[in-house]
Amino acid sequence: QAALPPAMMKSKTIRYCSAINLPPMEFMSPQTKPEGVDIDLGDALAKSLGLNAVYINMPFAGLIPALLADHCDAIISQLFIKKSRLQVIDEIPYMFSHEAVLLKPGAPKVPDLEALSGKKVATVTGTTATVLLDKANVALKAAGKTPIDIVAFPENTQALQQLQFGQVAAYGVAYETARYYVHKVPGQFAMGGPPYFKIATGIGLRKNETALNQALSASLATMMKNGTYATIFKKWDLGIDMLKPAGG
Amino acid sequence: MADVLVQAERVEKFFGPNKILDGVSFTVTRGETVVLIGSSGSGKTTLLRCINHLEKIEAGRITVNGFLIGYRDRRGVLIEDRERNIARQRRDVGMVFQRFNLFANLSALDNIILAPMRVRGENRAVATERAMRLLARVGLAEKARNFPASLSGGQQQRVAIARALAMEPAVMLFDEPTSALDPEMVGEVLAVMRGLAQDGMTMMIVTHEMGFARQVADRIIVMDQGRIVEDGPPERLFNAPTHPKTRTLLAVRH
Amino acid sequence: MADVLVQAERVEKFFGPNKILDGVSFTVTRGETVVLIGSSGSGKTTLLRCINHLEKIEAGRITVNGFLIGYRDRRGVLIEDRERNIARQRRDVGMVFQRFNLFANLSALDNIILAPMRVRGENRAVATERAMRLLARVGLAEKARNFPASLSGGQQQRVAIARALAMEPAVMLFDEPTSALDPEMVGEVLAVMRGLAQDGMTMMIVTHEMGFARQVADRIIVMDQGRIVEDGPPERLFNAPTHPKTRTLLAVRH
Amino acid sequence: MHFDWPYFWHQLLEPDGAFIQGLWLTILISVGGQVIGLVIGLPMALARRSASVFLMWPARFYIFLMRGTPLLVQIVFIYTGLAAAGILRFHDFIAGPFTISGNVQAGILALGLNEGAYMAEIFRAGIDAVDRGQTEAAKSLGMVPGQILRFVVLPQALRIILLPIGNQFNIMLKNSTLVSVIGVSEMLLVTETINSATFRTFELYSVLALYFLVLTSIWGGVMRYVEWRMDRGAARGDTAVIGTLQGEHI
Amino acid sequence: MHFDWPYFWHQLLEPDGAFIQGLWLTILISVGGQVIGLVIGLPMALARRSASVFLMWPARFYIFLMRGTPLLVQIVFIYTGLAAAGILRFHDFIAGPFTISGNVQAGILALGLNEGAYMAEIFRAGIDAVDRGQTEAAKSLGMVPGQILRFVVLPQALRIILLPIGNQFNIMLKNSTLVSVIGVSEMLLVTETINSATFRTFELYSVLALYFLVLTSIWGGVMRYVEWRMDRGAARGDTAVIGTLQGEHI
Ligand SMILES: Nc1ncnc2c1ncn2[C@@H]1O[C@H](COP(=O)(O)OP(=O)(O)OP(=O)(O)O)[C@@H](O)[C@H]1O
Ligand SMILES: Nc1ncnc2c1ncn2[C@@H]1O[C@H](COP(=O)(O)OP(=O)(O)OP(=O)(O)O)[C@@H](O)[C@H]1O
Ligand SMILES: [Mg+2]
Ligand SMILES: [Mg+2]
Repeated sequence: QAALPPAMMKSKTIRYCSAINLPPMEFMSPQTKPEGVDIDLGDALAKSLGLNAVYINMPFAGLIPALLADHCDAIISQLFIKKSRLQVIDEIPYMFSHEAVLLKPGAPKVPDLEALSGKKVATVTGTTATVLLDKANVALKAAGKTPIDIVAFPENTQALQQLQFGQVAAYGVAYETARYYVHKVPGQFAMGGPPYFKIATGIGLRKNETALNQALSASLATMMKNGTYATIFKKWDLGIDMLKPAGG
Repeated sequence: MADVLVQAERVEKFFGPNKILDGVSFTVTRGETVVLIGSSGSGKTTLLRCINHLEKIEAGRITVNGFLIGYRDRRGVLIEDRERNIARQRRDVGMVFQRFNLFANLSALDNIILAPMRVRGENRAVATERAMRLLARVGLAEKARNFPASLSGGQQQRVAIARALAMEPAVMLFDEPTSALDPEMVGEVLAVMRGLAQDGMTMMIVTHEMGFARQVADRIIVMDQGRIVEDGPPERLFNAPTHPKTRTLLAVRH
Repeated sequence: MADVLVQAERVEKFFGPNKILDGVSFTVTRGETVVLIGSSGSGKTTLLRCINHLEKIEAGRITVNGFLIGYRDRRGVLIEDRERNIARQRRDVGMVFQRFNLFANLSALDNIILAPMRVRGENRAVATERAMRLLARVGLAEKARNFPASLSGGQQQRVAIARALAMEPAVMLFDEPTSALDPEMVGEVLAVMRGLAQDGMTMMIVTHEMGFARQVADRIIVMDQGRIVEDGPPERLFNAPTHPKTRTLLAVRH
Repeated sequence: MHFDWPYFWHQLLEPDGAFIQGLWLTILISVGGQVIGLVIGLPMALARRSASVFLMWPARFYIFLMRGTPLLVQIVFIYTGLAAAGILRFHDFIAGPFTISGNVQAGILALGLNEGAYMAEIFRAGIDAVDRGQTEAAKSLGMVPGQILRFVVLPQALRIILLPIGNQFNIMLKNSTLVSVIGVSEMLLVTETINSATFRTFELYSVLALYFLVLTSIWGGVMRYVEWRMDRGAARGDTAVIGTLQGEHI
Repeated sequence: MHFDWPYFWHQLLEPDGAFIQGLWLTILISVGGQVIGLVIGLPMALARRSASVFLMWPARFYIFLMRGTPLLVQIVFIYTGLAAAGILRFHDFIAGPFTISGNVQAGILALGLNEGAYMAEIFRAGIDAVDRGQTEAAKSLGMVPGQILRFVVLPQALRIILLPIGNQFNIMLKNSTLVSVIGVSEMLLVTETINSATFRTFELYSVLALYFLVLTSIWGGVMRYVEWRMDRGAARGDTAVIGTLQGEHI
């Protein structure tokens, strides 16, 4: 087993920063216990390293600042692997994610983001949906069309509820979360179209945390081999997001 | 009877459990100057305020110019009148307070024209014209633009008198108009009041200035513990008081 | 010279551009009672406060018991002393204020024992024992547990005198100790002061009570516009004043 | 510690367009909230002082509610809670070239309702501070309550409460950051957004703090000027009671 | 409108364990912040009144900074900004069975630093309100400044400022909700979390508002009792100046 950073060896604890607000990736049970794909993975990784896992809940936009501020040892919060992020942190890929647009049932489907021209669309501050919508706006402006009115909320529930109440027309969010709500609250939400923007997703680490990086990578590899990884994704019905199909 | 301007009949007034006015009756006829005296707490201020319905009364009735003040008589039962009607009745009664109470946010002139314009609906020119005449009468024509804070106490009180006169009241009530003044200003205010008396204004005056009272009063009313204990012309009261209270009051301050 | 307790030499004091004390010199010898008189604004209060270094002085020097007050003499140049040393010097000088200034948060007894315990490090028993004796002396033994707010003005001033005495000062300064009192309370405070004078306490008293001054003063100092204009025994000043100021001051209030 | 000075100066002196927009939104929201607070505050103060229980108790309850619960909770409650219950949903308000989006409306409304309670207490104290003799003199001249309020009491009360209201607006400027939780892109949310892309947290928040210091200092200067003008006015004698009520905030 | 009464009553009367924990955390944070505020406030007030510019100007600057910027910004700045710059990092504090996590510490610290500035102004006003004659009498007895402060001025100032401090704590209770943005699970964040699973927004926020009304009302009752005791004390004559300073908040 690889050596862990001394502080972690001493405390026997790994601290994950997470925006525990994005089911099914991470969310609070009615008893306010964290659960979800990332939580199961985080727990399994911790266990394989002989550590306890604790989750520090905070707004999504605060995750990387908090990691950099050493408020936690890693981010496990469906953090997409993007060039801009890799400039400040390292990421260990562990799954794919997709983006989606969530609508009210009955609303016309959206083939692409440009179709949201002139609409009010909710997002969560700091998420990739915001970036994609911004990009779409650049294209819309170039084409002389009305831009999308992006309203960024600090957390998912706020954004989602505004769609539910009709205070926004659409919600740009990870496909996994969108799908969860379509099933969880039937009749309230509808997918705007098939998932788009497939992107690798990783565990965020501070740069130069080589020891931790290696230990987590090794544990992940082991879990992929022994089926733990696949079990988790099956449990949450997210087979399409698996990095490598089990045994493959 | 046409000449009775103010009439109080068995007026009773309580503050909490304390009977402050205890069956007070008197009349003031047109053109009369009546001075009210009595030791502190005897109810002089309260009585004046009742005539204006600044205080409610619990029993009895007060009329000014024949109209019941503050109440409507519904088949013998008095019920309190509406604010708007009371306001209308108050126009007939001018009041001058111990502490002047000029409107601090208005100039002397504006203090005087506010009520004529807003209450009687006069236009500014008419109201201003009368106000300037009244200011001249109290000797303050050149202070029309001054704010109260820049006037002496005596000047403020004279403006206050002009303000009350501007509504052309039937009767003027004065509650110790000179007792908040420095001694050197008392004279100027009394002079104005003396002029009013000579011009035939009906007045009720609470004062401790016995010399002045003797000079201008047609009648002096003596109060003690909420009752009128003596009521008569100054000569009789000064020379042959019947009630011991009158004797002490006039003796001490004579 | 051993008997000179307070000595002021050519003291000058400014407030802003105004010269409040203008070359004041005098001495007070042990056991003397000196009364300071002068019209309002002549600098009496300021002079007393300088003796205590509650005010800085701009020129001259003041010594108490031979020690320079508020300053250190470094080769002829006076530099202001440290707070701690000034505090030490103040123990020798008791002061009684016009407005009593009893500590509002402490009982009469605690007012008296606070400084002995905290400044002189006495234990509570010793301090309390002396305090009770002093309270008895000013006639207030039974008020030891009362707070200032529940004492009359005269009682408060007597406690204030006891408080100052508890530090066993060499000299007591009184700044109009009776002028904030109702007339009926003046007597009880003057009686206490008279007792102190008889017991040989050295005292400087600012007062307008000329009868009292004549009775207890060994010397009277007359101030006018920041200067001492006359200084002598009361008999001479009352009977043959040389300065016109003395004449008006003693004549008016005699 | 590493502090990226060039980035700091750049953000401070040539901020992004989004940040400038955030600044305007901060000002818009604060002013809007204050105006609503003033508009609500006066009638509430009058109702609170009224002899009628049907006016007095609702006003009391409103003030109790607004002062007894956190502003942050009020903001979320008004934007999300009311919509969830189907009571009130906020839709974009379009006036010519300007659009005020729903969450901005909700934010202004929440700040305004909250402020209204504090304004009511300030107005009430101001009215109570006007000498009763003024009212009695006006009554004795035959004026009715509405006239007395308008021509005598309010003009004097306003002078008394000008400074407390000014202090409240300073608090309002700072409280406007709270509407970031409902996605209003005022300065704080813009800063968070920029930070989530650049991760220069310390530098960005320093700039944000400086902008707020400038805003509140400018307002402080305005207030000192007003105070000075009023003092001068008082010295000239064109006013009476000033400066009683200087405290009483959130 | 649909209001789920059974759910409302259930949450109100038998709230989740997490909510009760949030309530305790709200109280812990508020009390902690208030204690820090008091501890900072007094020396800052003394420094602010000091004749030494080396004490006076830093205190002035601190007060200016804390009162000129939004609390929300201060909270994020202290938790994330300081750590990002490598100045101060918050680690879990473990004392036996209790753990105070880093964000709770940061929240308490931020609330306390902010409160300290307001406390400093209250202490300053309170000390200034004690009659100068008291200090002069103490000086004339040979007491040094430290003794005068401790035995004479502070005991009297404390009576004056008890109520303003009480008002501040009421504000503190409400402001404690702001630390939810750094992930402290006080009542608001717990409510948001429960809401994200149940979507009974209106009911949940109503319960939250009621809990705050109860908290602030209880505290209001405590203050009225203290006020009554002090008035009675004043009537009995064991105190002098009370009730001068009643306003002056955030
Ligand atoms: N608003 C009030 N509430 C309770 N008691 C009052 C009130 N106003 C007056 N009183 C009481 O009524 C009594 C009469 O007061 P009033 O002011 O009429 O006396 P007064 O003859 O004018 O005395 P003064 O010469 O001192 O002005 C007094 O005992 C007074 O305490
Ligand atoms: N703190 C101060 N600042 C400025 N001027 C002062 C101050 N204290 C006193 N003065 C001025 O110093 C002069 C002397 O004042 P002082 O109080 O010593 O007079 P006094 O003889 O005690 O008068 P009184 O009989 O009125 O008490 C006065 O002109 C007064 O205005
Ligand atoms: Mg009277
Ligand atoms: Mg003096």
